[in-house]
Amino acid sequence: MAPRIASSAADAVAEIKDGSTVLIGGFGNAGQPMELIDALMECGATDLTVVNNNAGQADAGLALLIKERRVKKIICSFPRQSDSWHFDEAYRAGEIELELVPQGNLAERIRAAGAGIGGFFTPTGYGTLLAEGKETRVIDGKGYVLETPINADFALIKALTADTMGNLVYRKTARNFGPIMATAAKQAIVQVDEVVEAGNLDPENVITPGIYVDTVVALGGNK
Amino acid sequence: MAPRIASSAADAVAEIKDGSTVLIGGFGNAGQPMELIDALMECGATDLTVVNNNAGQADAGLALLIKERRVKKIICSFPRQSDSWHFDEAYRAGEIELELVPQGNLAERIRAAGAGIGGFFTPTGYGTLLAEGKETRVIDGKGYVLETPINADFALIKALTADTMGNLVYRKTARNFGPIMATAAKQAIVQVDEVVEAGNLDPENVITPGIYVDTVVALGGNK
Amino acid sequence: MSNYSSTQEKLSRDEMAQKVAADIPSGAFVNLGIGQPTNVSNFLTNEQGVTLHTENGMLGMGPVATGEDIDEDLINAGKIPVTELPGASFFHHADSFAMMRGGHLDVCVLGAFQVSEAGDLANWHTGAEGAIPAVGGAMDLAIGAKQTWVMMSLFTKTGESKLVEALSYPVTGLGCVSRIYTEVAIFELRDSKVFVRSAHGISFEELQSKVSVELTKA
Amino acid sequence: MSNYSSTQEKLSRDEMAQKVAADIPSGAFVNLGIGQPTNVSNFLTNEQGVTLHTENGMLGMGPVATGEDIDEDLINAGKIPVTELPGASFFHHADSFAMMRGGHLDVCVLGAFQVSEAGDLANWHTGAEGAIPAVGGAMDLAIGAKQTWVMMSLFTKTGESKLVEALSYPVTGLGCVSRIYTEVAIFELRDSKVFVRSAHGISFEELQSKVSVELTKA
Repeated sequence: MAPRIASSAADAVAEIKDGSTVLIGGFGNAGQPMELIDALMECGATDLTVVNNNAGQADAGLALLIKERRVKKIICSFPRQSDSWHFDEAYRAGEIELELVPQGNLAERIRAAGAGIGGFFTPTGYGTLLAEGKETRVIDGKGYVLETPINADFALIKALTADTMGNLVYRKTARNFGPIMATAAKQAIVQVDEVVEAGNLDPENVITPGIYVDTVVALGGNK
Repeated sequence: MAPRIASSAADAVAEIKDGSTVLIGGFGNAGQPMELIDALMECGATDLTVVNNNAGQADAGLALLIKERRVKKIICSFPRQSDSWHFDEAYRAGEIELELVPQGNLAERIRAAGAGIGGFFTPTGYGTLLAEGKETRVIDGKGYVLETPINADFALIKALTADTMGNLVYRKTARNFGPIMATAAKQAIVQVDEVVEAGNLDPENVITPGIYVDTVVALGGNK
Repeated sequence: MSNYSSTQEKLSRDEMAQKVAADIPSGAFVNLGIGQPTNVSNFLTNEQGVTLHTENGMLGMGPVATGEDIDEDLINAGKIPVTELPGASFFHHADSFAMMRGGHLDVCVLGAFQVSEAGDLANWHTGAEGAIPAVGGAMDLAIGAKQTWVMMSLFTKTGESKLVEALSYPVTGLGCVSRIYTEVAIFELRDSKVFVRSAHGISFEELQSKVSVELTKA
Repeated sequence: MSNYSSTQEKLSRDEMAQKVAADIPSGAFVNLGIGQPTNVSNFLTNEQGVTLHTENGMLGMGPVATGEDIDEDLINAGKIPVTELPGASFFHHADSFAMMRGGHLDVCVLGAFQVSEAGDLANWHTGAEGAIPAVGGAMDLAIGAKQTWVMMSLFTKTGESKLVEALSYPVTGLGCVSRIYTEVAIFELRDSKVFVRSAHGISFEELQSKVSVELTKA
């Protein structure tokens, strides 16, 4: 199905309900779908499980969702930062659950969900605190941990350009988690600078095929 | 390391020794590295384990390697075709070992090798002859088979263009197994139409980053 | 209220393909297997806006290529030269089968040797002595799509039903088939029952007499 | 024949980075961790032809961006704006960590809290009461590259050696470190031994007296 072209960020996230699991793209500010996160803040959905590399920074975006206690659980690799004060406070108060995952396992678990893989043995984390309680196995003399897919209800991601079929291209290191998150969510909601007609993206250079994209909103951009 | 630019297909495959495991790209004729396969034929290496989607067709390429009994084992998804007579004969004579793998599991096992994954649970093949003797597991009510990575000594692949850093772009459905095979082999040997200076491929559109490419040979082309 | 219908004549191959095509939801992402299912593409309308996937790494596959459009780098799973439509995309084999296995395709249409009443599919291997097995993408396709539909003749050359209580041929995938299009009837498999949606050139009673599984009018 | 050498003065941070840079094989693909290891890039020469990887999806990373070159979509793992060099490529996170985990990087340089004589690395978590843990790509980097090198000061502020018999901090990766660059010595871990390649501002004997693991002159 060609994606729905939403009229605004608010319109794009309107279906996100309480209790949803939401993948949020971005690494630092690059690829962070700021307008979609703000719209998620506005729409009022709560009791969310959020998957992101970090746990919010300063007084914006994901950090505000956490400040307002809308996130019951976060799955991420790097929550603690110099400006992660809202997460730090919620965590210390026992008001947010943290599942800490090594970054590569996080990425591979998201990919596994999109690729229909039931679980995989990864060497990352073997012998560490983050493998505690997980199944492990030694294969050809090397230790591995069994990791499971991270499926989600929604993905909020940022790309550079979409065509009307939902095909996406990204920009530089803003690509990061976008392509795999689009595959792992029941509904992928994408903010882009611009939507172009199908046929205007070179099929060789499409990074996310439109099959993964459900909703697109064009927000302009200064690039 | 920037890849070695070989002077000929023969030069490109010169290091392939008896007993090697060789991944060979292509699906039908698209993406088949015909000149590299012919050079492998010429170089005399024998006792090979070959991984390809098929098991050779007609009287060319991989079929000739099989005809000459240079392939002791083939790992593939679709050996039997109307023109796979050399494979058929070798197989019926018990002179080639066949490991039959569903195509998607074949692709995922090659990817796993390149990605350092020790094994993965796939739903494909569950409850079938091709899962016999393999570990299975029911996860959330769905059956899965544990599949293992296919590591290789060499990959022979065909791309459209390489730059001097070994970055590759492909052409249409000739891409197929190339990108994953490049990641899974100790040495990836690539035939391309043309080698261009680094900087002439758009970093957004590189499909195989040069880190995976060891040897490149430019053979011209008519595209 | 019954949805069951019948016609006097058996369906031709084209009529079967037409029925399948008409049932594909608009906007769907679809994989058509090699052989008879490929014919379905001839009956898809532009208005349906269906996007075709081919396992060898493409979405947005167009019709078979002819004349100057033939390009050996642009083929379908049957290795036939095809064309690309606006909005197409190319990807590698692991990504292509991830798309399949991950449940992103809406419908996959396949041929079959046998289908069981539980929706088990056999279409890759006769199991015959001396036969060389080949599986290709059959097992991935069978279990990957949201819906797997089968097109087949209902009876073997010796008159045995291919819709069976339990497979006698080797399994391709378990419990994956939800619809079967045949020349004499269209079946829907759901709620552990086999519904007959329509019969063609055969009465429901005669159909039931020739098929060992219990049938229910849809 | 001994390769052991020594100098009168401790190494400065820049000298440590210089030593690491000089040891990186020409043409290598390298990931430099956040903090001190990042400094190594300042001492790599063009002739070395080293390609830098950043975990957030890029090969061919250039120097830190300044002025008009700053682009918020082009950052390194430390979220600092960087530049791209000719021959760069971008890829998504799963591909980036597959590159790491699959053993394709030649060298990874990391900071550390502790390294054990077996090459076990601790660098992600102090384990202190109330500390909020964060791991990022540390565990992937530690075990992914063909060689993992550590840069650290050899002693804590209270004078304890960070090169230890067994880690007291939580593990990042087991048996992964092969070299340690410190201000007073460079260590090589191989054949179940800890070799001292060079000592700086300290005698071998004094070094041994301050480090509980058994040292061998290289």
